[in-house]
Amino acid sequence: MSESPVAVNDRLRDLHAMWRIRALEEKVRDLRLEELIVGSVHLSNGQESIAVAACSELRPQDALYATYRGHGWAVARGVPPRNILAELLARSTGVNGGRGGSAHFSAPEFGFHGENSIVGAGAPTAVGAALAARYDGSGRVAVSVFGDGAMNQGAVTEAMNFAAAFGLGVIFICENNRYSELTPINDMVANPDLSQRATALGIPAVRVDGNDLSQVRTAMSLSVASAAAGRGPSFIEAHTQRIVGHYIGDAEQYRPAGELDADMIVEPIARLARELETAGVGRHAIDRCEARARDEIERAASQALADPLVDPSTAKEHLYA
Amino acid sequence: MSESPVAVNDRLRDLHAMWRIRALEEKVRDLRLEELIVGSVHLSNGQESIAVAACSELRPQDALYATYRGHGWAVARGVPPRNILAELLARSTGVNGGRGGSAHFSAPEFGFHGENSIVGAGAPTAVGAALAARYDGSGRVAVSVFGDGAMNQGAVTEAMNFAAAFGLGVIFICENNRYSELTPINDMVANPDLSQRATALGIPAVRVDGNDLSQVRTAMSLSVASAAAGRGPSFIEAHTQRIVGHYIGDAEQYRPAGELDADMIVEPIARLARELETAGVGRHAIDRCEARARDEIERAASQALADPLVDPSTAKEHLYA
Amino acid sequence: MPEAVKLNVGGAVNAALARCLEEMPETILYGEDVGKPGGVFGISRGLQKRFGDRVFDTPISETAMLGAAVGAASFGRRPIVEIMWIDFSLVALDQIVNQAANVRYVSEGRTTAPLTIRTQQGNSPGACAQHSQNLEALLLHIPGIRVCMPRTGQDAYDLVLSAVACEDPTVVIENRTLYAGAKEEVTIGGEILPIGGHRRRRDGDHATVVTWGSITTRVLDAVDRLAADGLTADVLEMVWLNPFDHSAVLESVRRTGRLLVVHEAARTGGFGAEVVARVVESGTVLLAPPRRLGLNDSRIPSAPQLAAALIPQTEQIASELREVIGWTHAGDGS
Amino acid sequence: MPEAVKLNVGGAVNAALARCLEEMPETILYGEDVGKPGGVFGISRGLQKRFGDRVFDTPISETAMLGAAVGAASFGRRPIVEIMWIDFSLVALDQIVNQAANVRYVSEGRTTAPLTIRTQQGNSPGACAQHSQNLEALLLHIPGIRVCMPRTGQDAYDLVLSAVACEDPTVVIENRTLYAGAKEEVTIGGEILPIGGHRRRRDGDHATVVTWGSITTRVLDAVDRLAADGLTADVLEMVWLNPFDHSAVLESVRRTGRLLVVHEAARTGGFGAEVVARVVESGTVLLAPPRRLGLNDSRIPSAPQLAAALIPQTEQIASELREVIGWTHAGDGS
Ligand SMILES: Cc1ncc(C[n+]2csc(CCOP(=O)(O)OP(=O)(O)O)c2C)c(N)n1
Ligand SMILES: Cc1ncc(C[n+]2csc(CCOP(=O)(O)OP(=O)(O)O)c2C)c(N)n1
Ligand SMILES: [Mg+2]
Ligand SMILES: [Mg+2]
Repeated sequence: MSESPVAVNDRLRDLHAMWRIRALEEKVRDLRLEELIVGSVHLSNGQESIAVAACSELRPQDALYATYRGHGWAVARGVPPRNILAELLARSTGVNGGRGGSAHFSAPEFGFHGENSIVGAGAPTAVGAALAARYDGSGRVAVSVFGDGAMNQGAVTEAMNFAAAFGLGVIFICENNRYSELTPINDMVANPDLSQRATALGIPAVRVDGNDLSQVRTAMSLSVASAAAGRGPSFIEAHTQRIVGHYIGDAEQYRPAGELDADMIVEPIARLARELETAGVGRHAIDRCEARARDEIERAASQALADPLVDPSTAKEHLYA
Repeated sequence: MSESPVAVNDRLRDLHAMWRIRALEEKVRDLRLEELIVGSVHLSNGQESIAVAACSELRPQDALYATYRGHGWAVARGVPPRNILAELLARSTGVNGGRGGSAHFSAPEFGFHGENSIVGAGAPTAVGAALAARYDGSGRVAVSVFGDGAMNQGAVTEAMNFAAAFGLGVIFICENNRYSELTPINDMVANPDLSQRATALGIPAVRVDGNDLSQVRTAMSLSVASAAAGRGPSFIEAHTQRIVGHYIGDAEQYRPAGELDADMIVEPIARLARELETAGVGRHAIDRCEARARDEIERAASQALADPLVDPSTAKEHLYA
Repeated sequence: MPEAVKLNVGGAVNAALARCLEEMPETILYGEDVGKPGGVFGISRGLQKRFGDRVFDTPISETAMLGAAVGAASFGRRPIVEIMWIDFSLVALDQIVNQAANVRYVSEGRTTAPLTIRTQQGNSPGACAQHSQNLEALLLHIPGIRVCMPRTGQDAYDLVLSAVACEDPTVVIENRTLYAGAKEEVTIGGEILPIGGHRRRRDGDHATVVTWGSITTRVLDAVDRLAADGLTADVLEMVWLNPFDHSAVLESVRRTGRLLVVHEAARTGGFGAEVVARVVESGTVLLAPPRRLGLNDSRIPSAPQLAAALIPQTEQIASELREVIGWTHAGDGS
Repeated sequence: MPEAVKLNVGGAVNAALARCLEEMPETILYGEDVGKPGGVFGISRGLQKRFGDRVFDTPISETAMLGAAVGAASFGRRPIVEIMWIDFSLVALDQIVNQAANVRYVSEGRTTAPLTIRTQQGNSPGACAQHSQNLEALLLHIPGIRVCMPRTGQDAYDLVLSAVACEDPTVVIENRTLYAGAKEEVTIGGEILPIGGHRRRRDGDHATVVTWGSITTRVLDAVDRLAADGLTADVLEMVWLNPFDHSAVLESVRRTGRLLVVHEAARTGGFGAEVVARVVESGTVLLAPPRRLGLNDSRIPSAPQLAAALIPQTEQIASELREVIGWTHAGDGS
């Protein structure tokens, strides 16, 4: 066993953190198939490493903005699974009492400032969180997460330029999972290196293997330090893969033969488990990461399912101050 | 005299072409100050070389889309000054019978597909003209003209990417006159090289001295050839200066001391006149370019002023087919 | 030659699009996931295979998509653009309002924009606030844009064809909850109708109910419930919202003397207000105050039971209709 | 302590902004050309000098500007964003409707967006179609957004303050033709009023005229003309459009029995329809059918005489009012 016990423990912690997301997403899928959850849900299976690694570099005062594919980011930010599941299950214990739902919930008390179901629209909002930091002395860093496809939405360019022009502390994370819904990103751009768009705006940009936790961490830690020190925005293009459909029921006919099989080998949970095994970590310790995560999520789901449904008589509340 | 007579004649023709624009703009300013023209007008004084050089490379089937600062582009495209002035003067002989006005007129019969008063909004439309060419066998090249400030409007990035992804024959011309209204572009971007944004999208891009007709021509001729041959879009960032206010009445307090004086030396009409003189061309020939242009514009203005005002009873026409 | 086939609403739209592409060589069809995958709702399935590069996918760039439609339309194409959700049109409304709606008028008819935007709207259980709005009223306040809203398979087929054939920019607002419904008999291949008109879904004496969109189904259920009590109502489904058949509404209200307008869109500032205003402006004497039902002026929550508390349900429509019919102007001599 | 000063409307807005920046340290003010140049209409002149980097210029990126306001507002700032023309808001309406309007509701009150958008709208002679629209009705159909429309210097001052102090996202719609008008006495430094309410500009017996925005001036001229014939009308200027003081309208109409609504926005689908609908829904008995005047459902041409033929002018308002007053329900026994 070549690695130090500390390093191994850290990596087991990462594996567990990723499993918490995976277990939650699988539970969401089950609940959706049982129609206990209704409506569209977008799972992040296969992309967990980016959320886990990125959030491990964030401080409590930092503000993260995700997309509709945001369950994993919420978990990584520390939002309790019970309250996430309750939200999807329309329970009063949901993080937003059922108003947000799977695709548009938030939990600002955990630095999770919300999913967004308009592609690209969260980027300008994140810029605003960083703009506020210019005045409030919080040292807050804002993180805007979006997909490859969102790069083609004007809002994202506007947000990046706004942050660049004013040197605002925003980290733009592009989760490049190769697809925008059912369409390959490479068919929708002439230059597949999306990070160059940030560079052209004067934003330091890197491309990393999103399945490699340490690459994401390094990029994040530099970006957070830079933003917190007032040196402005950064851009991280993290290559990844979603190993489930865009939505539940997606027939995934757009995938070339063999792609998913290859993805299943490199996806971050399989990869880290394999790496740990190679490093001599016992199967039991590895499996326990999954088991603990599944247990926790099972309990969270039971609790959420036992929680009261939101009360329709409150439907008009919170529209105005 | 080192230049061939042919070359000299071509350059005198350019000078005359630029003077036609300048004379029109100055007439517009006079009519505006007399309140014969009402409302906001945006003049292109100092930027004439780009329109003249670019349009000299276009064919009749090509489609040009300008901004509110579009009088010069219309003239360069061959729209008769009388009908332009009549449009601004709300005459029935105006290119759009007074409906368009200074900031939003078009004359498609001359390949001038319109000004646009929403910053950046003409770029997607130009893309559509090129998209149509994919099916109609016209070989049409579309030209989208916009300012430096427009680069920060999401529509422009979306349009450029759309054209790049599909290899559409659009030439994006960014007239970088250093200001967006009253604000220096360099205060609003982190990277002043705007052309890099196009490069990042996979679009071949050049930066040229817009005051140099031959630089603009060369860039245009390559771009037109490339677009017409189905090799996709190009981007030309042409550096220029507006030697008048953004609008009439603009106090221009944003200009650093001495800037305008320096601009008056490099602006394309003064520059070309000086070059011709240096090349040994007589003052008379040079002056005649201006005189002929002013004569033509005076006549056009008299005609337009004598033309009937648009008839208010037609106000409801042309809303629907 | 017309032919009756069994289609659900999604299939009917697909058939209409296929016919447009077949018979109007100038049509092109595009949108996010519209080409190769055949659309997230499967509406354009098979069309790229059949019509090649006239059917294609686009980047997630609604502004570019719509602007390109304006430009292509002015050069003889007849673009049919899918905006996946009407909520997303708000990132690009400029291209609809300031560009498409303007070109014909501002150019004195020299440039035209015969384009069709197909989109869909409305709440479905669990949908989030950004995927639930009914925004037709925004477009109906914009001179220069035609708007229609099919609900049945037949209308879905007919209206898409009329919209595409129409020389004005036209927005067809569909509803995703209807696409995969039961197959009904749809006559395809018939004459392409001009735009405009309404559908009279019920004949009655005691009130006029004006409605549009998927909520019409609830309205019909509500009206049918009242029939048990001998109360009947005209139900006019306004499949075309611009042009709007105000005269059909007037003609009915003149007879029944009572009016209820039902839409899923927010009540305040909704197009129901226009319907009511036109009727009362006409001087038509009403036997009871007119009423409107719509979303109870709120954002739309994801939890289905919350959304259901805000959007008119069958029972609420029925009781509102009962009240309209039961009401008599106090102190009104007529 | 309140103080009376002489200001034109532009000056009044400037004074209000200065007071916001002075008294509410969490305010920030930005927009295109707003900082160093002091705004294209000079409204923010001197403020950057005085308040430093809390007042700044932005790129031409309305989506980024508005989104940044949503984000900054949720972190304790109180952004005041200038959108130069309301027409330009259409490139970024998503940020107003899908983002700003949603956050409080969707987050169950955990995230709020106390931001103010200052913009201006309307036609001015020679303005093009893309710089002339009156779009308040679009916002008034969106639950979650407050909207007001000042006309006088005093209201310009007061409403900006109320909007900025308000915890909801609020749009203040000004009118550029009013900024540089004559100076009037404006009381500054007084109490900041809560949002809502109307202004009764005339008292009369024969009709109620409801109006808002710069066209109110024409309405007042029209009403004053009729006074020569002994015809008088209540004129209610609805400076707040959301919340809208429907009860004030009702109270007046109950007394006068006649209603005319005048706005510069397009008639069809305009908010005038809502005003009319609310009145008739209330069961108030009218002596004549209500009427609405607005832009005659058109794009807006640049030629001033064409625009004038489409937008209500004083004479037209006067004659419409005469007709409302002169009309009696034929066959109506009351
Ligand atoms: C403005 C807008 N346009 C379209 C959509 C529909 N839509 C939802 S997700 C999606 C694909 C986004 O792809 P990407 O940015 O790569 O993110 P991913 O889903 O792969 O995480 C699209 C087109 C939307 N929600 N908003
Ligand atoms: C979407 C939009 N935002 C703002 C404006 C107001 N505006 C008109 S011109 C202009 C500056 C444009 O600068 P640039 O693109 O450099 O062009 P230039 O005027 O220098 O030719 C602005 C902000 C507008 N017309 N449209
Ligand atoms: Mg993706
Ligand atoms: Mg410029």
